[in-house]
Order: sequence, then structure tokens, then C-alpha cells
Amino acid sequence: MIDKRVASLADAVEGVADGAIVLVGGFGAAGVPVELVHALLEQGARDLTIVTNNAGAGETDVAALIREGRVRKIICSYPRSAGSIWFEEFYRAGNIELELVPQGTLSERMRAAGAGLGGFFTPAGADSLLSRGKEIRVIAGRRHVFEEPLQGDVALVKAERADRWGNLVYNKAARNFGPTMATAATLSVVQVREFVELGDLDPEAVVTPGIFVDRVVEVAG
Amino acid sequence: MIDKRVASLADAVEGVADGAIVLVGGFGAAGVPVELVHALLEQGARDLTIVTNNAGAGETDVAALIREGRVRKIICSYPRSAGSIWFEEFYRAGNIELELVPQGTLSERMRAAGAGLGGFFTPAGADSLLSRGKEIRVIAGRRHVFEEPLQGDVALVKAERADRWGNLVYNKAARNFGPTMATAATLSVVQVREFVELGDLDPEAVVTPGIFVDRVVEVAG
Amino acid sequence: MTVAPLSHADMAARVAQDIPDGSYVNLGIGMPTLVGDVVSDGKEIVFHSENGILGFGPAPAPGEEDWELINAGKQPVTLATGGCYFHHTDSFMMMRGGHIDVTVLGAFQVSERGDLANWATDDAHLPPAVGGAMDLAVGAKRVLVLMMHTTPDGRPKLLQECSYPLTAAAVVHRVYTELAVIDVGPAGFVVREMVAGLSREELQQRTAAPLGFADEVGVLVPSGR
Amino acid sequence: MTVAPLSHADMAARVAQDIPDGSYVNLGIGMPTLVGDVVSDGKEIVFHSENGILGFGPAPAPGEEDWELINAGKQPVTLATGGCYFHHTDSFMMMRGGHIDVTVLGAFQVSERGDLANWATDDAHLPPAVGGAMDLAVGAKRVLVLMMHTTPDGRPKLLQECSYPLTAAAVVHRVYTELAVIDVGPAGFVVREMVAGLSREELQQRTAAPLGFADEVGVLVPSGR
Repeated sequence: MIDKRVASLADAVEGVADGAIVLVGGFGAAGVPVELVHALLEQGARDLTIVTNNAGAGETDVAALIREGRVRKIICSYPRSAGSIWFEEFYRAGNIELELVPQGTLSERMRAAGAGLGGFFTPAGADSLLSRGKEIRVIAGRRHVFEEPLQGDVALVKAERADRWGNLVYNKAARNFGPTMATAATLSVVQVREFVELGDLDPEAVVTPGIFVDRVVEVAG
Repeated sequence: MIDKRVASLADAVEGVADGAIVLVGGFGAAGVPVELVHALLEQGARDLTIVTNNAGAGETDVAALIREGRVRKIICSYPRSAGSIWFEEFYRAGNIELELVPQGTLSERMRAAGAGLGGFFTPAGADSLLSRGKEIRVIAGRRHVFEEPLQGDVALVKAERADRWGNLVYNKAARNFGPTMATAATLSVVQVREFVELGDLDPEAVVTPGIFVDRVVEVAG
Repeated sequence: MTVAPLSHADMAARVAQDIPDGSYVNLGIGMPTLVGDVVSDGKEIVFHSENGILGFGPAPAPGEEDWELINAGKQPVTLATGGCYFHHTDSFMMMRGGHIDVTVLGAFQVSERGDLANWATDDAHLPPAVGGAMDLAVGAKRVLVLMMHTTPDGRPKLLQECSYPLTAAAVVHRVYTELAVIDVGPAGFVVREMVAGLSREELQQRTAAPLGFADEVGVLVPSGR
Repeated sequence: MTVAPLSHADMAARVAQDIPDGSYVNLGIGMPTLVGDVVSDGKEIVFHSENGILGFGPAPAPGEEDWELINAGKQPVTLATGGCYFHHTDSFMMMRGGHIDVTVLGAFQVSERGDLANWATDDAHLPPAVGGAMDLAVGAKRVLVLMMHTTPDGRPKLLQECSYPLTAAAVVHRVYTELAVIDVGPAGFVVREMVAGLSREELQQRTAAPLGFADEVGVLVPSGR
């Protein structure tokens, strides 16, 4: 019997270790697993590497993790959003490490991890400072940079509905990084607005098959 | 105004050039765009390179193209299905070139083309004869082989329903290579069982967004 | 200079003229988003947003915002009939894989070889941020730049070499400013159109690379909007 | 030898015992598909098919076949409640990416280091064919081999080195034959279970690599099925 549903947010993030690489979904405010991130804050893991598109804004979710000194390093594409005050403060003080990655490369590196690939060549960023120190190869007359897979220990993802097998569907543009992050972490944890019965999701329209999901928790709203 | 629907199978394959690389969907009998392949036979293009999982069986579709001497080379993972008599006859006589590719690598190479990547390292086949002459790299302690993108001039795909923008949904396991092939060809041609009105497909459940599709033709049954 | 430069709205409208019916278009954040407001008269254009939308429509009416339906600039949008959703990795397949017909981007600098600098300045005070700029710049079939001709303090942004870090090399096809429409090609910058009343010398003064001129240079006339 | 070897059904049942409840399982074509028929008593197992199905069920009743719902062996199947469809590239992400818990594969040869040869023989008469074997062999968390102990003409299939072309090196965890259950590990082949009445010497005679034996070697008893 497969039942990936857990009863509480605390159960959902149980066991995340100090030093973990944590993939956090969301683009802007859409698809951010706010409650899971707050549960991680409660849970207490430290020295984290956070992989996420933005660096948090205001006082919630990733910004709160940074404020509380839990984040050693952030791997992201766009840490300069309006309201990213905690990231900026820690960054200027040299208290957080930043690895800046072009957004498509960020997503593709996680996919490579999920897909069992050893890395890939991309033209994105190959002419830029962001390829410094990396292997450059001219392929079909064009510069490409070699990028490595990016595997997480934990993924925190927000979806719309899940069944007990962990099959997921998302809502509109809140889908963003979720499906890829779920494939790329050893432990994939998902908050959903609603649990549904097994068989209620259209098999043609499941976005994340349950094989990529380990725990699901229901968070209304 | 975007309208990718064409009136006939002949219109759908119009312009395919001699020497073209043609991606043909399907796994076993499921998802094979039989009528499009027969239209290509009628259309007359020669010296083709066919990329497809199997090598055709019986007297129809890819087997018919081979029988009529239109196929210079086949790139596939499993040409030894029951009934692949025309492939086997041409192969033994040295009248067709075979590039054998592990199935996941075949699909991933087409995806790399569709995704604008310059290639990737995979562990699949790295210990095998199929990596002979290719770059081998040990990544994270494991042998990987470098694989190049595989771009088609034309893709022939079978789907279930399309709207005039070329958005597609598929039927069950007939989906197989279709969504990837549609991304990987300069000209993507799709046969569908049914045209629907724009807006009739669930935006959360579109499998192939129309951006990857150039022509759609309705073939009942 | 007594000439009247184009307004932002006119600049956006001029870009929109060059986008063919049926195009798949990605608009960068900032001024390029204005192009979306003026492009649709008679044309069916499909707008792509990097966060997983193909075919988004205009902003919703106030009070109708859905914060899970936003564009790359994190502003609420709507979904056009025929639009659909997909995940980030698929979205960047479209961008990097040559499936987007046209992208309109802002820029800090463009070089005469078409090099684009639009992600970082020499201001070390700010943390660097790149977003999807590099993927889009290398992947779109046609890269159009929409920007002011000079910086607010009057320094040229069209240069022989970019001094700011590159986003991508040799990718820009055409630049639209408040003063001119300029092609970027093997011959460097070639002016196609200039705003009414501006002399070639005046335009060259504001540009830090030699300008070529088309045989017939068109005239840009402000609409008054 | 007077011992009764296991039947194919018994061999499949023995494999099924080792598949934990809740596993994601890919069964190779041929004998491994038998495992699907015997695994389900009390366990919820999700079967993966390389052509884009997770959670397929048993064959449909005659006349109910849907030829767009087939498994990797091109036989009609059904979809279990909770199953879903996806495309080939995503399917191979699951296989190569370490998401499949267990795969059960047939083999021509297995070496004492766990090398697997199951895609090509030395018969140059046949065109080569590989399918998904290499992706699955490198990617599944646990690779189980289900095969006869020797070839039809009596040659060993468990060897020091494979003579046939490799599918993948050092990937096999355990081998199930009609005579024994054998682990493959740092110490080479270690026999865990043997069929009733067979001596260690008789098993060794049929195996072309030195066999170790577990402290307690279990007994396999044919069911008569």
C-alpha cells in the first residue's frame, strides 16, 4: 500500500539535515511552498544551500530562512527582486554565498540530475562572465559552456492536487519549477491545496507522476 | 491569424526534400503516423534518413518506405521486431545504413536538439560497443558517453486532438516519442483524429504547445 | 537638438510594426512590455512568458488579479483563448531551442557586432542578477532591442565594444531608440529610420560607433501620444 | 542430476518475494513479465513501461484490447487506478535517473562483477537491437536478473567475464535461475538459495566462475505449478 500523504507540515520536513541542499519552487510569489519553508524554519536545519529562482522578498519563506541565518549559500538566477532586503543585507556583509546561474541553465541542471545525465553543453551564458572557469566548447560553430547536474537533498514544491500515490497537478503559472525540482531531489516534499482520491486525476493530465514524490501534505488556501 | 490546419495529407508533407532527416513517431503500432508516412511515400522524397524506434513491420509505413528504396539510413533503438522483414532484407544486402542508439539516448538526443543544447553525457551505453569512437568521461566516479543532439528536418507525429494553433493532446501510450519529435524538427507535421475549436483543450493539459507544431491534418479513425 | 524624440508608446508601436502576424514573441521586462499593448491590431501574436505560459493576454481588471497567473515581471496577466501552461524547463526549451520567433529586450549597451549587455553594469554595489536574459538572447530567432539611445547622463549605449559584461555575443538584429531604427549586421550599425528633423551628424554624435545609412532612410514621426 | 528445477512460474514468484511493497518496478520483456502476474498479493506495486506508462495493470479481456495502450513488449495492457501517461523522454528520465526501484531483466550472460550482457550475442546474422536495456541497466536502483542457469546447449551464463557485448558494467545485484538465487557483490557470486537436492559441486559445475556460499543457504522448493 502506497500512501505518501503525511498529517502535518512538521512530518513533511522531518529529517532534513544540517548542510542539506534544498530546492525551493516558485517564481515570484507563484508556486512558492511558503508553509513548507516555514516548517523548515521551525524544524531548525542550518547551513543550508537553497536553490530557487529568486532570493525571497519581505519577511516570509526564503527571506525568513536567510534572516535567521540558516542559509550558507544560495543558487539562483535573480536575487535582486523588489523587497529582497534580507538577501541583500547578508550578501553585502559577506554572510551568504551566491552562485548565479542563468534561469534556463538552473532549471536544466536540475533536470539533468533528475534524468541521470552527467551534464550538458548550453550556449546560454557561454559568452559571459558566468562561464568563467567552466569548460567551453565550440559546437556547430557556436560557443557552449559545460554545465553540471544540480541534485538536491530535498525539494519543497507547491502543487494544487495530489492523490495518495503522489501524482500531482498544478495551478496555472504556479507550476514553474515544481515538476523539475520534484525529479531532482532525494526527498521530494509537496504541499497541495487538496488531496483527491486515487483515480480522480485524469491520467492524461498528471503533470508530476507520483514516482517523483515522497511526501505530500495538505495546506488549505 | 494562426491556422496550422491543412486540408490534405498531400499538403501536410508538401516540400519534404530528398535527403531529409525525418523523425517518425510511434512505439510498436501505437502512435505511428501511418497515413503521413504513406503520404510521404506518395510525395516521392528519396535518400531519407529515418529516425524512429522500430524499423517498421509488415508492408506499411516505415517498412513500405524501406521496401520502395527511399531510406538511405535508419537511426533507431530496436530494428528487430517481429515482421521487420523489409528492414532485415535491406540490412543484410547492405542497402541500408543502421545507426543503433539506446532508446533513452535516442529520445534525449532529439530533446537536446529541441532544447537548443549542444549535447550531453549519459551513463547509458558508456560501457558498451555503442559508445565506440565517442568521448568518454568519468563523472562522479561513473563512465559517461557524450551524445550529440539529433535534429530532424521533418517530424511526422500522430496525436489525438489539435486546435488551429497546433496545441496537441495524445491518446494513452500513443504519446511516446511524439512530444519530443515535435520539438526537434524544422517542420513538425501532425496527424490528429479530430480538430477542436481554439479554447476547447484544457490549458493545464495541453501536452504539446502549438509553438512546436507547423502543420496539422485530420485523419479519422 | 530641437527635434521631438519618439515617446515610449511610439517606440513600442514602431517595434510592433515589425512583428509578423502569427509570431511567437517574448517581451523582456521594462519598456518591452509596452509592445504587448500595441501589437494586436489585426495580428494574432502569441506571447510567451518564461515562467510557463504561452498565449497570455492583457492585465486583468482591477480586483480580478490571480497571483498564480503572472508574467516574467511578476505582474498579473490573463490567459488568451488557445493559451496553455507548462513547466520551467519546457519553457526554456522554447527560448533556448530557437522556437521563439522574436524577442524584444531592453539593454544597457549594444555593440556594432550585435553584442548585448543587459544584465550587469559595473556597479559592484548591487548583487548580480541574470534571470532568463542569456537563454533568450542566444535562443530567439530574432533579437530586437528597445532602449533609449543614450544613458540619462548622455553617454552612448551603441558602442564599438560593450564595456559592461556581455549577456551574449553577436545576437542583436535591430535596435529601436527614441531617435532611430538601426540594423545590426556584418557592416555594423546601419540606420534604417530616423526621427523627423534629426541630422545624421547629430545621431552620430550620440553614438559611439560609426553609423552607416540605408539608401533610403525613413522618417519617424511622433504621434503625440 | 535428479533434482527438480524451478518452473518459470516458480522463478517469477521467487523474484516477486524480493520486491518490497510500494516499489516502482520495470519488467523486461520475456520471462520477467511473468513477475507481474504473481507480485500483487497484498502488495501495491507500480509497474513502469518505457513507452510512457506508470501503473499499468494486467492484460485486458479478449476483445477489449486497446492497441494504443501497450507495454514495452507491445502487448495490450490496462491502466491501474492511479496510473498515468507521459512521453518517452520523461519515461527515460525515470529509468536513467534512479527513480525505478527495481528492474527485472533477462540476460545472456552475467559476470561475477555484475556486468550484464543482454542485448547482443556473437551472431552477426541478426541486425543489432538494444531498445531501453542500457538505460534501465544503468539507472534502476536495483537490477535483478531472471534467466536460465545455462544456455539450451548447457553452457554457463554466469561467468568471470562476459564474452558477449556488455549492456552495462557492474550493475547486477542478484540473479535468479531455475537452480539458485545468487547475489553479486564485491566477493563475486554468493549463493543465497539453491533448489532442493542440488549439491554445491553440481551448481559450481554449471557456473563458469567461483561460487561463494552464504552462511545459511536457503532451499528452493518447486511448487508443482
